[in-house]
Amino acid sequence: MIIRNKEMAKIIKNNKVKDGIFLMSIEDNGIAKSASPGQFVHIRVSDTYYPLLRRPLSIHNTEGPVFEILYKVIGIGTKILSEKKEGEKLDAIGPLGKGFNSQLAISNSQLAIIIGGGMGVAPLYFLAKVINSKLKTQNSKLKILLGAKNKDQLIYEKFEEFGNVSLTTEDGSIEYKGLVTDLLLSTLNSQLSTLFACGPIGMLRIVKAFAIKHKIPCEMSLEENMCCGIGACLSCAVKVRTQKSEVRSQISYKYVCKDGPVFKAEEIEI
Amino acid sequence: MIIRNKEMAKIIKNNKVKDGIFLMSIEDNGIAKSASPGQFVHIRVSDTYYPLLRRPLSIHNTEGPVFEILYKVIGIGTKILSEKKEGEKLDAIGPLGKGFNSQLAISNSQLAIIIGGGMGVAPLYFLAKVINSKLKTQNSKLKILLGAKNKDQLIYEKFEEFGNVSLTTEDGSIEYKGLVTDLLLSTLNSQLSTLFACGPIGMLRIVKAFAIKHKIPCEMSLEENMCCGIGACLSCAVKVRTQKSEVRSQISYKYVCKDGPVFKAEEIEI
Amino acid sequence: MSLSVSIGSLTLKNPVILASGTCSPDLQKFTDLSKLGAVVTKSVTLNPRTGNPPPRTVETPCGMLNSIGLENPGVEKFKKEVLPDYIKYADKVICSVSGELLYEYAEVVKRLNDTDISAFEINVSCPNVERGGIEFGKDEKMVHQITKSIKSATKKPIIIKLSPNVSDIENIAKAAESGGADGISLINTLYGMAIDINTKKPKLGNITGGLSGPCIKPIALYYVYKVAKVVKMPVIGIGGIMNTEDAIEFFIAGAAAIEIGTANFVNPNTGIEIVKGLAKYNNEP
Amino acid sequence: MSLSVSIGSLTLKNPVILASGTCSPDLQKFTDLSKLGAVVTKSVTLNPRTGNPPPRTVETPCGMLNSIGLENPGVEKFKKEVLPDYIKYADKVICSVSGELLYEYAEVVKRLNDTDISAFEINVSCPNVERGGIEFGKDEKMVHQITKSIKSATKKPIIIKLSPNVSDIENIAKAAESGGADGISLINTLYGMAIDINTKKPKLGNITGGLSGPCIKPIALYYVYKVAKVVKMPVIGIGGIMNTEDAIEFFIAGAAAIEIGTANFVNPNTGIEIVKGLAKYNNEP
Ligand SMILES: Cc1cc2nc3c(=O)[nH]c(=O)nc-3n(C[C@H](O)[C@H](O)[C@H](O)COP(=O)(O)OP(=O)(O)OC[C@H]3O[C@@H](n4cnc5c(N)ncnc54)[C@H](O)[C@@H]3O)c2cc1C
Ligand SMILES: Cc1cc2nc3c(=O)[nH]c(=O)nc-3n(C[C@H](O)[C@H](O)[C@H](O)COP(=O)(O)OP(=O)(O)OC[C@H]3O[C@@H](n4cnc5c(N)ncnc54)[C@H](O)[C@@H]3O)c2cc1C
Ligand SMILES: Cc1cc2nc3c(=O)[nH]c(=O)nc-3n(C[C@H](O)[C@H](O)[C@H](O)COP(=O)(O)O)c2cc1C
Ligand SMILES: Cc1cc2nc3c(=O)[nH]c(=O)nc-3n(C[C@H](O)[C@H](O)[C@H](O)COP(=O)(O)O)c2cc1C
Ligand code: FES
Ligand code: FES
Repeated sequence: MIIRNKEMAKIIKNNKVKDGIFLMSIEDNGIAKSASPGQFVHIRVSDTYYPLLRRPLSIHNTEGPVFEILYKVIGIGTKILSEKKEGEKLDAIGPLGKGFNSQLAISNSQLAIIIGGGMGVAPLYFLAKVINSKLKTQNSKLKILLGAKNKDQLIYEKFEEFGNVSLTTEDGSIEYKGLVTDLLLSTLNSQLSTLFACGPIGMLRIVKAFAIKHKIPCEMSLEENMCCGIGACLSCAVKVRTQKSEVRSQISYKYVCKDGPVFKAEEIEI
Repeated sequence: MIIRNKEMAKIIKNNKVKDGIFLMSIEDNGIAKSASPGQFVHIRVSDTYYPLLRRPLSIHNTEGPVFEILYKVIGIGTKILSEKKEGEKLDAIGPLGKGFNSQLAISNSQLAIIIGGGMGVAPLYFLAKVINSKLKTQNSKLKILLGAKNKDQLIYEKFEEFGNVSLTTEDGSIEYKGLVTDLLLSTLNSQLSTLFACGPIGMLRIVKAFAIKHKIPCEMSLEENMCCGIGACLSCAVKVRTQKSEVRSQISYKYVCKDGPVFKAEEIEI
Repeated sequence: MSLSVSIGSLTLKNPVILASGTCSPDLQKFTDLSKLGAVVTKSVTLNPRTGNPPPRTVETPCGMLNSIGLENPGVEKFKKEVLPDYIKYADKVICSVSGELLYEYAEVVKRLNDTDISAFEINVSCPNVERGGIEFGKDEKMVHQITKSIKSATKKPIIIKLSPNVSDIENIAKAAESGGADGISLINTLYGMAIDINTKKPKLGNITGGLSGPCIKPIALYYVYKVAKVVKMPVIGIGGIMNTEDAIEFFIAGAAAIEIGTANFVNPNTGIEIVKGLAKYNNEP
Repeated sequence: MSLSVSIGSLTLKNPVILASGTCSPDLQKFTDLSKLGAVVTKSVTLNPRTGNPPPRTVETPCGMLNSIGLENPGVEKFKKEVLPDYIKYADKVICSVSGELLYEYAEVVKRLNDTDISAFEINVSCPNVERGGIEFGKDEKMVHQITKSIKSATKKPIIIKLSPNVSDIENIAKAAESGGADGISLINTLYGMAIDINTKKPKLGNITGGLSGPCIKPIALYYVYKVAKVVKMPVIGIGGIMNTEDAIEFFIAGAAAIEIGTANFVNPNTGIEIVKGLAKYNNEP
């Protein structure tokens, strides 16, 4: 576990890439070197008390000692983040949480499907990159499905290096018109598939139902309001159902920051 | 009264002039044109809620549509102010309060003495400029006494254009060693004098006692914690003693933002 | 859609009111008080009060403490010298009334019956005075009794302003209602304190004060939500309202109207901006 | 000068404690818990509690609301699976105890008597549970009774943790003292709420929650000041402490020790930084 002290990471770049969406490159060898896809960093955007809490943001990519975050301006925290300049220091803790099990893509399937909706694409680039490099030596394939409201919100360009990318927009402004989950059935050409998903809760519910119906191993990254980011406050609870026997199941909670953000689709109640 | 709407004033310059002391030039025709010496502006330094309240700062000078503030970094508010850049907009209300009666310098005396300690010099440049221009056509004189802890804290350079400036520092790093009030007695060469003072409360107490002893008309600018800056909240109270008869006096409060910041020395209890 | 709202026999053209102690007629220079639903006066007492020694306010994280101490010229001088300006500028004037002894509340109200004041807000919740103020507001029997005594002293609507510094605000609100209150307003400030670590002394001249501003919004919202569930009369929400979004939170929580306090110091035009914001919000589909 | 401080028979090497519910052994990865005076565990109840539905926390101006709902595995599982890690990392472990029924408090304490826990902090002030919690803490007789029953169940020092959501905290503190408490800690969170104006629903799954963070510091300081005046036992100050300066304010107000809550989420190393800061402050002339 890497412990970041205050203001040790350095901002290398912070550019707008789409309407309200920014890409920040941050130099921090400790975080960049130990990160794996699906993990996140917990960022203090201001040294005043407003906003007070850190903001969780997925690791979008790493390149040597540098890692990237891809984020959308939602409220005050991401607004302040978007105004930071090259050269400024950043107080980031990470990498945190349990990421995707990219090994699944190889050991379990002939087809790895990555599906992302909206800002859900953020952790998926890093995942695609890792899976892609592993698959090269395998007989399996990678298929990427990305969707957003419209063209201006769809982050897909960088994914095209992996080939096999399908795009959807709700307004049809690029490729298919509709929801990204609409593509799932036609993509699924083999029972030996694995699904990796990140996106809005509505999308994840569809993906989960699909995976269970088709009995496909599926991992998905969840979001929940966080405080500590390290398992101390019990804030980021998600319901899990443990099957105690055929007829009895039990509800309890797991934590996005510590047990997740990536969970197996079948274990979570969403 | 000029009403400033949000973010209408424009920062022209914001430079460090001494250790921790900044000079900001702000373009705002309304404020600059109607300001008189001793008045202040009430500035919102951040559009978040931390810090929440406006900060009162004296008008240091005006030049056409531009006014200046001279301020020391004390806490979070002035810190944020000092980081603002040329071209940014500023939410300033003003000019507020009742300033110095510079007319006193002419109608009442042969010698106008301006005495400032520490950041108390801030409103005095504007005052000196106005008095100086009036005195040119008169037979009276202007004498300026300025003091600070040390050379690095003493703002005096611009005052020298008026001639007749004496300086003190507590550590003797420039001119006289001691308190600026030490110079009062030797400066006073005529009973027909008027005193204008601004500075720390300890200094003002000495000035007040001096003025009363020598029966000199004296005006002084006070500070008190403010919220509204316009007489609505009753926050910035200063004690005044009203002489009801030879033997009976009565305590009540006046308000720095509305009745002041400039008061007659004899009316206030400090 | 009209923004108008009624509290007893009083109808306000919109639900945006400026809170007691945070707006004086001086505000007219920076905003247009006549465009607001109403303005509440600084609390008035029977006899003049000099108020507490300075410093009287201090900033805190996302808020502020005040210990003004109900400074006011007393009801007679208020009537002659202060009230006329409020009446001149504001569409409706609600007069805030406080007292050190129980009978004083009704007495102040009686002396103001012949004025153009539209309603009374009874401040039984000031944390900054030694006698009276909040002590009355902590006890449901006392609140009931004060409300009844004032109700019998005036035909104008009366609003009881409650303190959050209590164990059981719901029963206190119900006691006001059964005593004849036409409306309830909440919250007044919370007890607070700040210390200067250099001098090792309290930052306020009065040692302790009342906390207001955005920091108390979640607390205010909670109490409004709780009280609105148990009373039938209109609830006026107060506490940390800085903009239209904050105001809407209070309406969803059950408030019929809102009062703006500390925000007036930050932006004296807040009230009008919220009136405009609400009009826009109401017209959206 | 030593920073050590005693609460009953317990001596802490410094007066900096991490507050219940805001630090778990997980924090050890980001700071060194053994350098702190003590760590208070998440509140433990007799039976397991699943806690409240998410969202469980929401940010507010200079603060946050939480409605965790005392989620914990129950005393037996706590003892076996959670406590050992606390004991391993922290110099002293104070165990926070809560209950739905009165007898549960003493029962939990009894079952933990044979552990290396150094003291108990009795949480009669949680605003996030339907039964028990704060309801016990609002009534001085109840606080007296709970304190007595726990005192007779253990030889370890007991600290009663009070709520600010009451009319008369001084008498409640005195009731704890006369019941045999060794120390008093305050404040727990304040009732609060936040509403999402888009969905028109409360932002917390549990509707209401408890407010903590810098925004409540002035309130906490007030109550510490008031309580420290009326009790002889040590007072532990809690509420919005973010740095050494904040901590010093509480010591000047009368606290013997302090607890750090929300700040742990912002900077998990806050505790150690304050220990260092206090050492420096104490050595200055
Ligand atoms: C594990 C994880 C990874 C994430 N990765 C990304 C990413 O790579 N790119 C990206 O754009 N967004 C990501 N998010 C969402 C991102 O954290 C929020 O958009 C952000 O916190 C909003 O902060 P704000 O101050 O701008 O918004 P505000 O609405 O002002 O925030 C108010 C509070 O709510 C919390 N909050 C608001 N939205 C969310 C959310 N969706 N999830 C969790 N907390 C939220 C904030 O952290 C803050 O505490 C991630 C969330 C989680 C939990
Ligand atoms: C009428 C008037 C004119 C002033 N003119 C000048 C000037 O020209 N140049 C200059 O450097 N300073 C001036 N001051 C003082 C200046 O307002 C404070 O230094 C400033 O508010 C400090 O804010 P801060 O956030 O940096 O400090 P903090 O200590 O963080 O402020 C905390 C709170 O205390 C208030 N406060 C702190 N110090 C003072 C003070 N001395 N007077 C009033 N309130 C204070 C702040 O406004 C704020 O509300 C003036 C004060 C008044 C009342
Ligand atoms: C400086 C100041 C003075 C106040 N004076 C009074 C008063 O005289 N009477 C009263 O009922 N409330 C008084 N209040 C309380 C406000 O009316 C309001 O209830 C409180 O500030 C919470 O609202 P806010 O957070 O919007 O400020 C005062 C508040 C402040 C900040
Ligand atoms: C997420 C969270 C969980 C908490 N859980 C508990 C708890 O289980 N028991 C308890 O006594 N206090 C609990 N508290 C209250 C804190 O211990 C502390 O009293 C309060 O947060 C005020 O301190 P702060 O402002 O430093 O956070 C919790 C607070 C937070 C923020
Ligand atoms: S954010 Fe604290 S446990 Fe997950
Ligand atoms: S600052 Fe409000 S009356 Fe002076």
